[in-house]
Amino acid sequence: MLGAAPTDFIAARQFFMLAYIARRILASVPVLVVVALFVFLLLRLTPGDPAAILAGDMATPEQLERIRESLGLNEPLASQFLTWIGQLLSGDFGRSLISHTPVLTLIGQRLEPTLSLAIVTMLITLLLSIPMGVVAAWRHGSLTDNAVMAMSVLGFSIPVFVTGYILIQIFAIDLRLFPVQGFKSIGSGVGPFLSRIVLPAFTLATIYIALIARMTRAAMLEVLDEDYVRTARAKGLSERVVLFRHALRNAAVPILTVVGTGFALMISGVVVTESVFNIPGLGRLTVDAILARDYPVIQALILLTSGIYVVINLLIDISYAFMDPRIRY
Amino acid sequence: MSIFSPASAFRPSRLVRSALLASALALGALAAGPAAAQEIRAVMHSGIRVLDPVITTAHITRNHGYMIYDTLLGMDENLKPQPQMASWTVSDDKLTYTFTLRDGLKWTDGKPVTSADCVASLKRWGERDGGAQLLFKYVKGLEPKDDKTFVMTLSQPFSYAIELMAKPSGLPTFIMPERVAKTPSSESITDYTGSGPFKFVESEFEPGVRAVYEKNEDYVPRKEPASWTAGGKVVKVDKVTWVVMPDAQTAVNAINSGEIDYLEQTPTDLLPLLEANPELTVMTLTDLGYQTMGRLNWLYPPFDKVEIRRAAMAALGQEPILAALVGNPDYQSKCGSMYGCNTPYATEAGDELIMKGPQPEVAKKMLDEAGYDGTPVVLMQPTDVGSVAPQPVVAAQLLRQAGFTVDLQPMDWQTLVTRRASQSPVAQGGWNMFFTNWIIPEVWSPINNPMLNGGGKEAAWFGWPDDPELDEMRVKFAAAETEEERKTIAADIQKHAYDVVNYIPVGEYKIPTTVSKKLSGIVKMPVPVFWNVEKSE
Amino acid sequence: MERRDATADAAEPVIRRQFLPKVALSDLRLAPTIAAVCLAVIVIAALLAPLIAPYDPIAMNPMERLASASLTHPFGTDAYGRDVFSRTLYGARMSLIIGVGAALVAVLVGLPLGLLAGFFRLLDAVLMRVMDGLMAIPSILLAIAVVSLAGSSLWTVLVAITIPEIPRVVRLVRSVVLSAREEPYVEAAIAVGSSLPKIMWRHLMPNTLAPLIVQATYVCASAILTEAILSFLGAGIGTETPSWGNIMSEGRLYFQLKPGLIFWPGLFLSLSILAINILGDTARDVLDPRLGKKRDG
Amino acid sequence: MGAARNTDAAAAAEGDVLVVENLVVETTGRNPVRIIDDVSLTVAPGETVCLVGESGSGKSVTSLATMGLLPKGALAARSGRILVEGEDVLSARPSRLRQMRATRMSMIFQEPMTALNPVLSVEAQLDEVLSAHGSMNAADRRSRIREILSLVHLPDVERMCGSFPHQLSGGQRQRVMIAMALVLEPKLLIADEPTTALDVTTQKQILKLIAEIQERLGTSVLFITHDMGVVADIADRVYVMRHGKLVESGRIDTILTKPERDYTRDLLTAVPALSPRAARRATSKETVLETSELGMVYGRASLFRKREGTVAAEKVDLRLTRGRTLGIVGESGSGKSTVARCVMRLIDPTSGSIRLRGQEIAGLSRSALRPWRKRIQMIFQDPNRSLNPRLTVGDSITEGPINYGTPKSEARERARQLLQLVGLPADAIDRHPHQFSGGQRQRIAIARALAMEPDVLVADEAVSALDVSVQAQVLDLLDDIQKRLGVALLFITHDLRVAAQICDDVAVMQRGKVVEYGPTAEVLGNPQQAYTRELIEAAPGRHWDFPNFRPMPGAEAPLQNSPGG
Repeated sequence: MLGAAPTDFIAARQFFMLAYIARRILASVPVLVVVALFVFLLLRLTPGDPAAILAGDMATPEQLERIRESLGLNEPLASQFLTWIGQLLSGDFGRSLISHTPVLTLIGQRLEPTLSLAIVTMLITLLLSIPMGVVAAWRHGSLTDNAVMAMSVLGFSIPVFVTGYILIQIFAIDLRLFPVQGFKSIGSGVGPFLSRIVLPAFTLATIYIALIARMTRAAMLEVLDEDYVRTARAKGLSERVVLFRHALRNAAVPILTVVGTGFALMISGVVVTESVFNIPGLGRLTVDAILARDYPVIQALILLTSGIYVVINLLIDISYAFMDPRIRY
Repeated sequence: MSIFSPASAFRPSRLVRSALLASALALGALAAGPAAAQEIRAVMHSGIRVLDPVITTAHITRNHGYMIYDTLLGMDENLKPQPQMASWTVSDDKLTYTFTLRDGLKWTDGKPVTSADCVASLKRWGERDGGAQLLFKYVKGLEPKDDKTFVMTLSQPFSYAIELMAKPSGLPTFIMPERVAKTPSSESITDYTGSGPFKFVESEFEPGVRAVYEKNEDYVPRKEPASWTAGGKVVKVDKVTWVVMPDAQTAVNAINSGEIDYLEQTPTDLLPLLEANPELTVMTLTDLGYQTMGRLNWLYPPFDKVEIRRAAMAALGQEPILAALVGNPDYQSKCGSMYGCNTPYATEAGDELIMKGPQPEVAKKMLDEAGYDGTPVVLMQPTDVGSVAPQPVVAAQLLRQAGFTVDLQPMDWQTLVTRRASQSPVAQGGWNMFFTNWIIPEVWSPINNPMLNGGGKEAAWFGWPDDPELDEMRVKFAAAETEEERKTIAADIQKHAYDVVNYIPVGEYKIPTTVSKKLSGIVKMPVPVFWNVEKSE
Repeated sequence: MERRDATADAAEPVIRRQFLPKVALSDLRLAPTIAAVCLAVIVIAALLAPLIAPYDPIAMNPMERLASASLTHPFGTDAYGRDVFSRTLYGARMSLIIGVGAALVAVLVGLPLGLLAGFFRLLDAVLMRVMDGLMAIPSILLAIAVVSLAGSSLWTVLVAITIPEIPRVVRLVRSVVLSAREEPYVEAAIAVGSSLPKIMWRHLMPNTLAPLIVQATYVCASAILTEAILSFLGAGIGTETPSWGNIMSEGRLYFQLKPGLIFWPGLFLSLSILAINILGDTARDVLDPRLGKKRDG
Repeated sequence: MGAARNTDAAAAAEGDVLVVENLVVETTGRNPVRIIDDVSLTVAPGETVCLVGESGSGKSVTSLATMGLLPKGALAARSGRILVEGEDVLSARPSRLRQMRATRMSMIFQEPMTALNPVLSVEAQLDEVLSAHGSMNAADRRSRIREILSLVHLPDVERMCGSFPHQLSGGQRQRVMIAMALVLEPKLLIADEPTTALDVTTQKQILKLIAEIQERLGTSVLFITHDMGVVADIADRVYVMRHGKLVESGRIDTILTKPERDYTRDLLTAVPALSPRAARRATSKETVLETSELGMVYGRASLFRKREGTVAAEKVDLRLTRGRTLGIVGESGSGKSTVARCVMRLIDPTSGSIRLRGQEIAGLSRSALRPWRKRIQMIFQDPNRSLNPRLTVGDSITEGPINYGTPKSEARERARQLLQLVGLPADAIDRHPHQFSGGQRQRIAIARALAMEPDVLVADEAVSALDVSVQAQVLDLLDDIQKRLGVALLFITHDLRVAAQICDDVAVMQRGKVVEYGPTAEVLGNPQQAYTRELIEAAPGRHWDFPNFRPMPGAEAPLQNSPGG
């Protein structure tokens, strides 16, 4: 934003912004409580016995009962829930019933791969989808537009694992450009890191690109129809300035919104992509935990992803203010 | 998904974090890299989460046990018990067993291994292992005599005791420090001090993803050559990393491109992708392989009636099930012996019905005679573990052909594991039938074989046959003086088990292991172990 | 408020209609037509599966497993020796049932909730917190949890797929209601003494139909896809009820050796989703309330 | 300027800033529709030319074509030329066209709120014009921006620069637009209804500003409007358009006094006179609607946010008797619509009382209110939105009576009669609103209100959205219905001309308060309050008696667009 905004205006905005953030954080508490309760009940009211899973094939009924007792699964539900919430409030996420590892350690080990995948995916997505959407809207009805739209609808139509297999077959097996699987920490060098993350990130990005390119296009079409775009053209500005300075900034809010809600979509993709490319991330951890009825791990992970979802959407809501000075909180 | 999957998993479904470059150039460069470190990267059938090889019978945890613990006794490739940590003597009255520890045994924390450690470990083992529970009924005393010797006294002869203590699978006699072995057998241990050929690198452990083992420099192997779990466990590499790949396709691609050295379980259907690669050897680690079997629930209709159980056995057949499960004649074989073929007690006693199957017409007639009323058979089908998914699907079709009403219920393996423990009626979360697999050493004698327990609702394995006659025969077997006598009793037991349809073996199969040609000296046995293995560059 | 001439004739609507459509594919009239034909063929094939399919989709023949495509088995056979062509046909039924079912259930549950939330502030506050909570749980994890905990029948899979879609429908309906209730004709209805239920049913609900139809097509498409992903993760419908998802999932081990096992069901799946999406986009263009939008002061 | 005004359209000289020759614009696509058909016009240096027409006449398309801004893929010029300072816009390459914009021709639009980019500061939006078209350095641009902003009389220029459009008032925004259009001093300014969205007082200031700047910079102005009042005030010459064709053109005095074409005459006669209607004799003494101390405060403190509520109406006392029309006039934000909505109980007033035929209804619950609802009915501003597009006309009209227990067949019969009463065929009952024009829809809305047989009709800007000719018909209809049915009318409008024509009494509102209230002839003829006078003076074309093609009796400067003020 050019020009010196009056300081009182800025101060007022900052105050409202802080108040807003505080309000939003408060408002997310009931959301997380709903999630916590929902997940807890879902897990406990349906069949599944971590003790049987833990003990393996040869356990006798009596041995199972003893293991259940030692895992605390025989406590009444309400007291289990309160214990859990109490632990949460003191920052203790508990230990895995199966491996006995602290849940936070488990999550810590798996965080980096997933985070890397998510960030690289997001970068690829934004770099590709926004220009795609802008051009499609600009050349509305043209061959380019149709091509972009066809690609993005296609992106929605192919299951992630199929995309993954196809990319592996072409780029890793036939062309031998990348390893077929695995993950290397960025700490072990940018080259090894990128060579392993590029294919999964592209795989995951296909859906996301489809989503955001579509939204960008729709938002841009809406905005390109606005009077101020006509004004900008009437001022003799170049199309590039018209599109990116005038139109895109105004289209940013719906696009950002989809970036946020699309996060949930990405999580689904992450689970599958991590399996296909053998990335030891949070997605696999969650699926494995669910299948093993590892209650503390499932609860913590779902709460964590929900929390991240809430935070991302909060950040996005806050970022609206930087995109649009009209928005006050 | 199959952390605690049944004996085997066709689709190795665990994660890995190995991975080296794929471009040919980089491959060369990296191939040189690990040379200094001498590391074996192995993709195991499952991710390891539980580090207590006593609380669970999961194979991956047993394999972990062999890495970091030594066993009291070993068993050689001729299936003969051999001294490993200890040698033993038996008194003439067969009631007193004296064990003497060999020299040089040391915990990784530097302390020597004592007889007290062994006694505590054996006691914990006795609480969990099925065969050991039987043995411990007759154990009057188990006490250290001095630092290196301890004595086990029995109330009556149990001649199978040494075989039991030397068995390579199920719960082998892993010896832990006394303080660790004192952990109640219903709780997992948290201290991973061992005295085995490898040391567990706890800091690099990622549950479900990866486990790292370093050579235990202080381990003193026996002098004899390695043979199964007996002989010298000489470690010839610096480091072994176990990883898991959830997707079999990915694992096969990874070993094909040299990103890993060892693929414990290779889906037979994917062998064509590997056999052409000159860098790789496809082998089977043991001739014993796996037994796949179906179990019926004796508590509720329709399988509470022996006639209907027999009809079910007649309806099934080994060939179609093996074809769907394996589909490769090199790796599958029909076998009517409940103890596995190629084992000391292998016998054909009583196996006619299953070996001739499927006989839908015969089964139909038997059903009619038994007065089957159409009660649906709830057959549990795991969807997420390749090695147990196909059997119920084929079985459902065969049973239907014979006139059974079958309700094939798909579920994940862990749900099956939970549900099969339920003794409730079918309508309240119970079941009628399921399938699982065993490695042959787990079933190769009437004592080991978990199914051959007639203890009913309290003591028997899932399905809960109430069969006192069977239990009496097992006691006779354990007490039998000679090998010949045992073989006869074993055959009688099998005949009886087939008569009452204790369970239905539906064939044997082997799972190929794919190994890089850089590895040599792999010990061929039913348990994948990493001593004696060399890695060349 | 005091605004420019709002009576539109001649030029204005012409400009708008040609200038506004949001989706290019529909400009090519061809695309929706092809999509409709494709989908119709798939639906008919699904309905007539028992007549067309040469084999029982669950009849296995282990001796003939993993056969390549041939005259007897146009798409080959799977690892149980079942005919993939027949399975794909029957799979169409299951996948379409899941798609349509999810769309229907999501709309049937979401519509009344959204209407109520849009009209009653107190209820809105509570309901939306619950919906936010549901939205915050990643849908695939929720679905895996539901299926793996409650067993993998068609119904649980359907419920598992639908639950995460409901908040989206509720939000959509609610937002339409919130904006529609400001419309003067709603005020006019209040002024002539219409009761709340009548206003909701007669004046508000019809506004939600167009966006709901569009949303329903997206729910349908995404449900079909989610079923495939659930199958991939081992939490899908059992193998005795073939769906495109579980055929692909069972075939994935043979991706390199017998790509047909994934290719054929995948092709049908992608074609259907593509067609449904294109039809949804077309429906949005045709039904888009913004085509006649007014600007407020 | 005098010289310019003497130029005749026919004698368009070489030096004309804008020459449009035989312009034809059609929609693109397979079946082109002709939007502009053979239009020619000229604008001489320094001249103000008005392009007049009702909606759909093609006047805006003509102006967009001149800027080269026809929506791509929707409209295209098929033939003709548009010469700006002799250079053809239609054949110019896109890059050349971009250069010409803002340097040779500029445009300002109807709605300054949407025409300014909401996310860029005023300075940024001005700056980019300068940087796109010249090589000025940053410091020069800075000073030029401040210079032009003071030229359009914006206060506190420094603060303006850093402001965003939403922080400015409507008038300020339009000033920024003008500054932006003129910062490079183009020869031609195209103003497309630039004051339509503004209040009359603001409109007056903006018109004055345009005239002033025109004088100072010698700019030619092509002014597009539908408002004959504005035309009378500012034009040198006038072009009248209808359905894409030029109907008539000529000097302003000629057009206003001696229009040749019927359409032009109709257009002029439809403009309501500003002189108050002759007082009517009261037919009844019965008070049907009365408010006292009515007040409405919006948005009071909520749980998280404490803030002062906005006072939309305060201590409003009004009284309406049977058969009479009470007008509420005021600018936007004066609270006149709030009063209407309170009276209708569409919103709940925060204080005061509303008595409908003596019954207090301000505090009644939803159900207690029900029997009283039918006594008072409303006609909304925008007939496109006040009729549910999905219901047939019959369903809309009968909804109310059916709510109150009238059998359906009876209600439909009544609806047919009402349709005829409002001048529509009875068979309109089974059609949908979109099959009718705006004026017809407003008639349907009136029929719907009448179906309830109310005592009071509230018309909230009921004719504002209609073209003048249609507006006149609807006003006539309302008058006629009042005579026949004796219904009392509460008429909310911003347009003094309309108020003058239809109201017996008038209340002038400003910032939520009634500032002046009395018989129309007194309030408008002899205003006591400064604000009322200001409003009257701001009414465009108030010196001209359009229906009679002559200056207002007693007006001194008959045709004086007096740019200097």
